[in-house]
Amino acid sequence: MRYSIFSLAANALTGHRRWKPTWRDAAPKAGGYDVVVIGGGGHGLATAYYLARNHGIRNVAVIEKGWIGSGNVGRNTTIIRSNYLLPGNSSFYELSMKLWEGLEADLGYNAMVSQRGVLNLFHSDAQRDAYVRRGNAMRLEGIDAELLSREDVRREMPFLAFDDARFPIKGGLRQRRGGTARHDAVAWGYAGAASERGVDIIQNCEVTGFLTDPDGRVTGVETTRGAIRAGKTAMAVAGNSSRVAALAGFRLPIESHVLQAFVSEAIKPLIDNVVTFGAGHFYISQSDKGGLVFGGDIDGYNSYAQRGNLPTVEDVCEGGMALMPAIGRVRMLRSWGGIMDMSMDGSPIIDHAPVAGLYLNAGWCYGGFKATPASGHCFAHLIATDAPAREAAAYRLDRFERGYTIDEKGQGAQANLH
Amino acid sequence: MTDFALSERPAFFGAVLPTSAALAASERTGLGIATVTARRGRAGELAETVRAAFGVSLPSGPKAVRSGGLTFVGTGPGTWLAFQDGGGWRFARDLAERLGPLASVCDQSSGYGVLRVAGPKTRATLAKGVPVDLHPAAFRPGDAAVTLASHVGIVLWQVDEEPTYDIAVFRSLAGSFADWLAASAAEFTAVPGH
Amino acid sequence: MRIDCPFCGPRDLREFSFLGDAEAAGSALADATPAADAAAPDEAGRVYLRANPAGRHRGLWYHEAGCRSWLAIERDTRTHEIFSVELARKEPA
Amino acid sequence: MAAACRLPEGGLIDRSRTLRFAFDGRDYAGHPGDTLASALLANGVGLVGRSFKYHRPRGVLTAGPEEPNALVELREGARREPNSKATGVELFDGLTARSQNRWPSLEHDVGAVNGLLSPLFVAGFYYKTFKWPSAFWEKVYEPLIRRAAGLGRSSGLADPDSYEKAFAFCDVLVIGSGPAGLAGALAAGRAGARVILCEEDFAPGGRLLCEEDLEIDARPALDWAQDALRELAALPNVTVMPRTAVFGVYDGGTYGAIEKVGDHLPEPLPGQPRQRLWQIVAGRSILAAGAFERPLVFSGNDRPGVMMASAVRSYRSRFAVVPGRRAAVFTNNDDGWRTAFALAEAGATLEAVVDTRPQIDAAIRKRAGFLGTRIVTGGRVASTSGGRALAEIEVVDATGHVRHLGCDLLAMSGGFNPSLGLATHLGARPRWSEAIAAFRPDATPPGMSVVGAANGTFGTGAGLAEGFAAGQAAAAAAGFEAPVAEAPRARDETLAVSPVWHVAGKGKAFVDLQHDVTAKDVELAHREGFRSVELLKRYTTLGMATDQGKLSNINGHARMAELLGRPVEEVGTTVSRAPHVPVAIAAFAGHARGRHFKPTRLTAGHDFARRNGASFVETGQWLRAQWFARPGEADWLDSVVREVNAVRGGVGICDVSTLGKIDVQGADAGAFLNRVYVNAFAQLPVGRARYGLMLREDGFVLDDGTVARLGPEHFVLSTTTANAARIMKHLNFCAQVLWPELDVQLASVTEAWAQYAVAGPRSRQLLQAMLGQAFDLANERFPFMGVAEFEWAGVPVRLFRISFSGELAYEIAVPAHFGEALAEALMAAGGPLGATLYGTEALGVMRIEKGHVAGNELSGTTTAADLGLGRMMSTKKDFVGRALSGREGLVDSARIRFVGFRPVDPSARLSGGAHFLEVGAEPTTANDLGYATSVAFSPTLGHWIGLGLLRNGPERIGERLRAVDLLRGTDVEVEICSPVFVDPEGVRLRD
Ligand SMILES: Cc1cc2nc3c(=O)[nH]c(=O)nc-3n(C[C@H](O)[C@H](O)[C@H](O)COP(=O)(O)OP(=O)(O)OC[C@H]3O[C@@H](n4cnc5c(N)ncnc54)[C@H](O)[C@@H]3O)c2cc1C
Ligand SMILES: NC(=O)c1ccc[n+]([C@@H]2O[C@H](COP(=O)([O-])OP(=O)(O)OC[C@H]3O[C@@H](n4cnc5c(N)ncnc54)[C@H](O)[C@@H]3O)[C@@H](O)[C@H]2O)c1
Ligand SMILES: Cc1cc2nc3c(=O)[nH]c(=O)nc-3n(C[C@H](O)[C@H](O)[C@H](O)COP(=O)(O)O)c2cc1C
Ligand SMILES: [Zn+2]
Repeated sequence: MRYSIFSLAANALTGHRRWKPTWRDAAPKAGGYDVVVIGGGGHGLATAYYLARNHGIRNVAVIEKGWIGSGNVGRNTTIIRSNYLLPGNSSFYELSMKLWEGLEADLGYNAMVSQRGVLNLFHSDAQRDAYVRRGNAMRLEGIDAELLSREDVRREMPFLAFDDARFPIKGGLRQRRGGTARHDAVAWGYAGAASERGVDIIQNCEVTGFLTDPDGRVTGVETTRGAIRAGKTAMAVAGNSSRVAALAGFRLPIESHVLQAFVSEAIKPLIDNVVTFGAGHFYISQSDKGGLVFGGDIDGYNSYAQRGNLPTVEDVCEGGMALMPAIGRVRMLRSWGGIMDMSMDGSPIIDHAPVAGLYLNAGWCYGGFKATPASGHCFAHLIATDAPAREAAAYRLDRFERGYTIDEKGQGAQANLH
Repeated sequence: MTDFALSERPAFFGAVLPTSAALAASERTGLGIATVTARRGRAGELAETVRAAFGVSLPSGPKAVRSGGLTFVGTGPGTWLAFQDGGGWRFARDLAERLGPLASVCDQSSGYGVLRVAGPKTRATLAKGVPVDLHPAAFRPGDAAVTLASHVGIVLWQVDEEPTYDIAVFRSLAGSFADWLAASAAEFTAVPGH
Repeated sequence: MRIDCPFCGPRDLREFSFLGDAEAAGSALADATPAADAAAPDEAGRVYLRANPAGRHRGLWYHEAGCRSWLAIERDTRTHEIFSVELARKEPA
Repeated sequence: MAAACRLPEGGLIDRSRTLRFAFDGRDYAGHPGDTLASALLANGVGLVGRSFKYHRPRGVLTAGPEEPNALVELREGARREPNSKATGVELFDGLTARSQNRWPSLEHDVGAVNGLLSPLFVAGFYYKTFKWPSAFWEKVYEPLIRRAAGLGRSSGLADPDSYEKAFAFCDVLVIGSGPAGLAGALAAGRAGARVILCEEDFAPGGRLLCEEDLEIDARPALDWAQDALRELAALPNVTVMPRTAVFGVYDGGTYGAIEKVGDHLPEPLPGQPRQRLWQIVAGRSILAAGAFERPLVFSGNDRPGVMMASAVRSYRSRFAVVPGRRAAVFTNNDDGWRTAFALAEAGATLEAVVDTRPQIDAAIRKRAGFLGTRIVTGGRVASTSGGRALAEIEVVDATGHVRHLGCDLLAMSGGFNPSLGLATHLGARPRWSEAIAAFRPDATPPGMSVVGAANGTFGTGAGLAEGFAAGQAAAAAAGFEAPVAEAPRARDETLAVSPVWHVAGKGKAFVDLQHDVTAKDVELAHREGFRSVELLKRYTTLGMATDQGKLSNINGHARMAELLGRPVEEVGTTVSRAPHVPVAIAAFAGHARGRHFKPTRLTAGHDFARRNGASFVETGQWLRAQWFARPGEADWLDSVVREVNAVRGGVGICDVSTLGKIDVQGADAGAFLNRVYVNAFAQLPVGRARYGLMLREDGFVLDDGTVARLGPEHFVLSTTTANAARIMKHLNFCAQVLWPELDVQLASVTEAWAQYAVAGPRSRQLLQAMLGQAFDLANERFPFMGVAEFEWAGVPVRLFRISFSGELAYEIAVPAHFGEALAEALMAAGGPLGATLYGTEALGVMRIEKGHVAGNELSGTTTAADLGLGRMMSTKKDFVGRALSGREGLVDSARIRFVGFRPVDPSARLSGGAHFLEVGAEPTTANDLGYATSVAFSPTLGHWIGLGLLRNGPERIGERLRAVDLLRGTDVEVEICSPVFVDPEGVRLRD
């Protein structure tokens, strides 16, 4: 594509005056679109991209109420992995992993996909059994997984708390192909590649209602920048799913919850993988800039404010200090929150909405960043063909009513426990 | 019948408790402790009976009321923890008999360890984990709270102005509570001059 | 966040846990013998489709590290402002 | 070069004492009252760090927490703190610091080559390149980028200091102790309100410590401040907390603050924490946090020797340091002139005052006339030169005439940004003010008022008045009537700022100094479509450095507004977030780390178990005895095998106190239990127990346990150890919310009782010997599932005839204070019978042998039918979870269901978490038939056995499958069998 070391060098010589916008900032077209995608997050942008790329549907608009990437794609802890347990999930997340692996070449944009490995630690025999079960499920799906002993973990991360720990580390399950990606760049890369294929990216445009025909079929959206007609309308609004669904007159098996995340001041490389603590709510990696990026549990009450409260901050840092006392004197630089679409079984929904003409992509909880490529891929498939993609076939909306929930954690119908 | 009696080991047995002028803690052993919960629709009669039998009015909020060696602490709507000096496990049994069908009573004589904490640095020490305002303007003798100390659940009530507090901690957590208390008091007990 | 528990008074968020929407949390247990096969048709809706508005919301909370009362709290989910806190227990007349 | 820049007198330092410190291995001296920055400057050290990207040489820019340049690694060994702001480090004797982000040395940094490559390294360059070959990103480019970035080094060692948390409550929280904050605290404190005044600095007073030309109430301002502090100290209702920065505003009037208790000492004193994290609950708050001076964006504005003008005054007045001999001032407002006058008074040579404004106030001009310096109005500093220290500036006057002036200090002032971050933590957005060319707070968090410079009120007099009024109002809101009094008086300084967002010139003009974001980067972001200030930030990293854009943001955002041709007001500014000042991660953890991460729950028999050689295992927060090793046993398996054999062949004793125990009383207790369990309890006879199963509302299994009826209206039920709190909560929910009409009272009695299992063919003998005549254990008197309460040995006893092991067994409970004595009595009575202590491991083996489900099977995704317990579900009553348990997906015949399995080759070992495949089937998800939930070596059978969940499990009994563990590389042929391996008829437990 247009970005390369050569274009960079050539531009350097001309003072970088010739760069064009990464994506076109479009205004709504009067004639409407074949497909309107609500939500300029990772999923919405990827959906538009794959509609154009895989299905040749280019008369597409992505409508974003703020600036693209202002939602969760711009505020997550960047972990990508496909270490899922249940069949409905593992095939989907592995598709995503494969798409990540080819993403830069595909988009012509360096989203800094870094397969530095994801290590889940366990602290009891029962937890080891559960991770072995998971690792085997992954291997059956053709996904890489390794079991690490306590000594293996100690060799690789000697600065973890091996002595005087409340919950001693007994080993870990590692997926080497897991890692991180530069979150914002994922949105920008998809936006650029979609825009290049003709997709209109419309920022500062909030959907406030739906246009319907007399049969109640959705025919477009009402927005802060006027009505926009659409052959098909798709929603990928993550934390705002329930609000947008309410505009269309239905409820979702989703509750919105705030998840906080944290970044430390930049330090020289200390942690070269992604680690999760199995006996507390804490996970961490280090950004290329040097900040320790970490998080833990959700605050636990439903919320649309992108911020949380102190008890959770303390809980996360307690987990951090229990696992990694070497980060004690590193300072937290910034904290923030994102609103997550916590589904009632912890797994997503990619399906027709209960309203005709409307397509639904929601319920990503705190795990939808890694899903971005597959979500866009499968959602585009559903929108284009009206049939579910094979890898996302389990993500039906009626699974709750019918009892086919996909509950990785076994917590049941309580959103904040997933 | 066996002719021996089992020996008792209180909750804080072996725990290292601060005993400085700044703050001293000691365990109140031998207490009879019981949860008392009013039966449905019998709260009024219960209050009457308690008043008649023990000369105290059951508090309807988070308060500790005392009569002689007996203290009732309000721990929830219609629920109290009762403490009887020297009452041991028999206290709950006797109380259940006295209250009959008006309340459900459970023996908790072994369920808690109760510390008496006093000294000029008591408030400053408790502030390091108790998220309740214990300032004399906000919390007075007779006030009680079911709350936390760091991560340990406690029932706390103020005994006098000194201030002296009684703190009931679930038995299994006594050691962790004592660790926290000692660490929190260390600043006042370890630094010379304090 | 501070929650003014009707029994305990104002307390810190860390003492509480949240369950979910207050209206949805009920139980449609049949008083009489249920027909063994008849799942109440709206039971799945009640359990899974929770009200999740941006704005005023009545939710159920538990004063877990306090008086162990279940509370119904009306709160703005955008600002976290709390309008009312009451015991969820409704004494039947 | 001792004290090269220190004035002979003045300043708020204690010259009677000398503090030694080292920077980059060289020794220096300073005084109490110094910061590391002031002491370095006093010693003539100008070069202190390197920037993030281009590794440009940098010096001290500011005198406060907004410092972007002078970052050092403080202390050594495990106490090393990277990125410490020299301007915020209080000097102590023996301090060591090191410059960072440079190699091999600060003077000669190889990384500076990045500066030469800077035409390539523009904002976002990495997104455009490094894509090929793809493996190179992780292997080559990314490690290079990571190493070049990152600033200081963490020690990599566990932090040796301790930390604390504390809670505080007040009517009025005052944040900042400058004139506005002091006035607020005085007004509220005099009225009698409970006041907490937090001051980030070690010395309270704010700007009053730094300005010599101010008077308050007709006295030198510093004297006034000292009196005010004395008065506050004397008020019992006021607490002044120096070294305490408020870092966050949270819901409900909750504030986070960090107190540096021991950071000014070489090490914290014994018993003292290094830092303390405060959660302050305040009825009202007064934000009086002052303002940050803004740099001017011109070429070479980052060179060591270029400093903020007000910081130059701070060094001069507070620290008696003039960090240059030949100075110049570059300003766009009146305040810069105060620095010019201060420099002249301090004896520095003033080469020029360059003011971008064509016109300046007559009074200033008049006073400036006496300075005898060059005054350039309508001019600019176009660039600087001098390598690692400022040597010369290029001044362009209003006519375009260029002059080069030699100087070693350039004081710049671009105006002031109110420090209003805390006012926006709850989501309020600030509002642009043309008058001060800066954002001011608009809406604020509930209960907060903003005063003084933080409110954009830069005059001292007006700030005092605002603070005083806010203090009175806050006290009144808390019910304290303030005595009628006048606010302290002072004159108001003028500002008359005329904003300049970018000064034309060649070369790099830095907007964000730490992150090396230049004016050109902002232009590039604009060109490439990253036009929202939030996108600008993410694309260029503007404002993302350790100073969080306190100096840079407005310059960058206003420049973007210029490029867009829109007012700054519309373009807005980025969101500011907690923590307002960076806070050590350990402080948020406090006591809860290491062994204290979570409380530890110990059973009454813990010490007894320890004395008997137990190893312990974490079960939730409990520690449980896992096995009891004896001399000569090679490993844990030896011990466990012995323990199992002892139970099956004789009698064993196991502490089961950790199981949850809930007391249920009331007229409707039976009806209540009928509704929460799938099976019926209302008709359970008194003196009997029954196994029970609970479902969640969604129809999946929640928990299991036994329910014992102690009286007509009295039950006690048990829960699994891990679920005890969850079940108590669930039952309280049922009682309080779902069925308040039932007369039922619940109490957790887990802690009240110590309970021991006594299991094995000789258990009756043991107990009978111990209990003597207190209770008759004969089978017909006390059958399987019997329950009894009686008194023995001076204590009440609860006796249950229940069995997890499948043997004849009992559980005996006494009040927990007597638990240890009970264990001893059991062992004493059991001695002649060979009684053996056993732990959770043997318990687990025996429950697997018996096919009892436990945590691994109660995984939250199994139904009663999956576990072979479907018949327990009553059809005669309704219960929680019944309705949804009938859903299609929960009764689907394809579900995996509970079975046992054993290796076909009896010497083969089984593996927990292995999956089942048909013999000969490819290992794929499609062929996956289920998995092993629990495995154990069965001493009773002499080979490994397992429990699992298998598709069509019960129908496959007798079939041969494979249990495949791809992680461990094992593939074992197994035979599917009943999950009950031992005594399937249950004869033993009924004997
Ligand atoms: C703190 C945090 C950490 C996380 N960590 C990880 C992680 O490590 N790994 C991982 O895989 N996942 C993680 N996640 C989850 C992940 O970020 C999300 O699941 C995922 O980004 C959601 O998809 P999205 O990118 O499309 O959402 P978003 O980026 O939120 O996109 C939705 C967009 O819709 C827009 N929108 C909403 N309503 C309207 C409307 N009415 N009109 C127009 N536009 C509208 C929003 O403004 C938003 O931009 C994390 C989430 C958070 C908050
Ligand atoms: N002439 C001008 O244009 C101009 C501009 C700016 C300031 N000033 C002068 O500065 C003074 C302003 O007075 P003021 O009282 O508003 O501010 P101040 O700067 O005097 O005091 C603010 C104090 O708040 C502290 N602080 C800041 N953030 C904090 C936090 N989060 N937690 C704890 N403490 C914190 C600072 O350390 C400082 O001591 C006046 O004297 C004014 O004249 C003048
Ligand atoms: C992976 C990741 C790394 C981040 N690193 C930094 C950082 O180094 N400095 C910084 O100021 N913010 C950093 N942030 C946080 C952002 O500044 C911002 O807080 C976050 O994207 C949420 O947006 P908001 O705070 O504007 O709501 C990072 C965010 C993420 C997701
Ligand atoms: Zn309460």
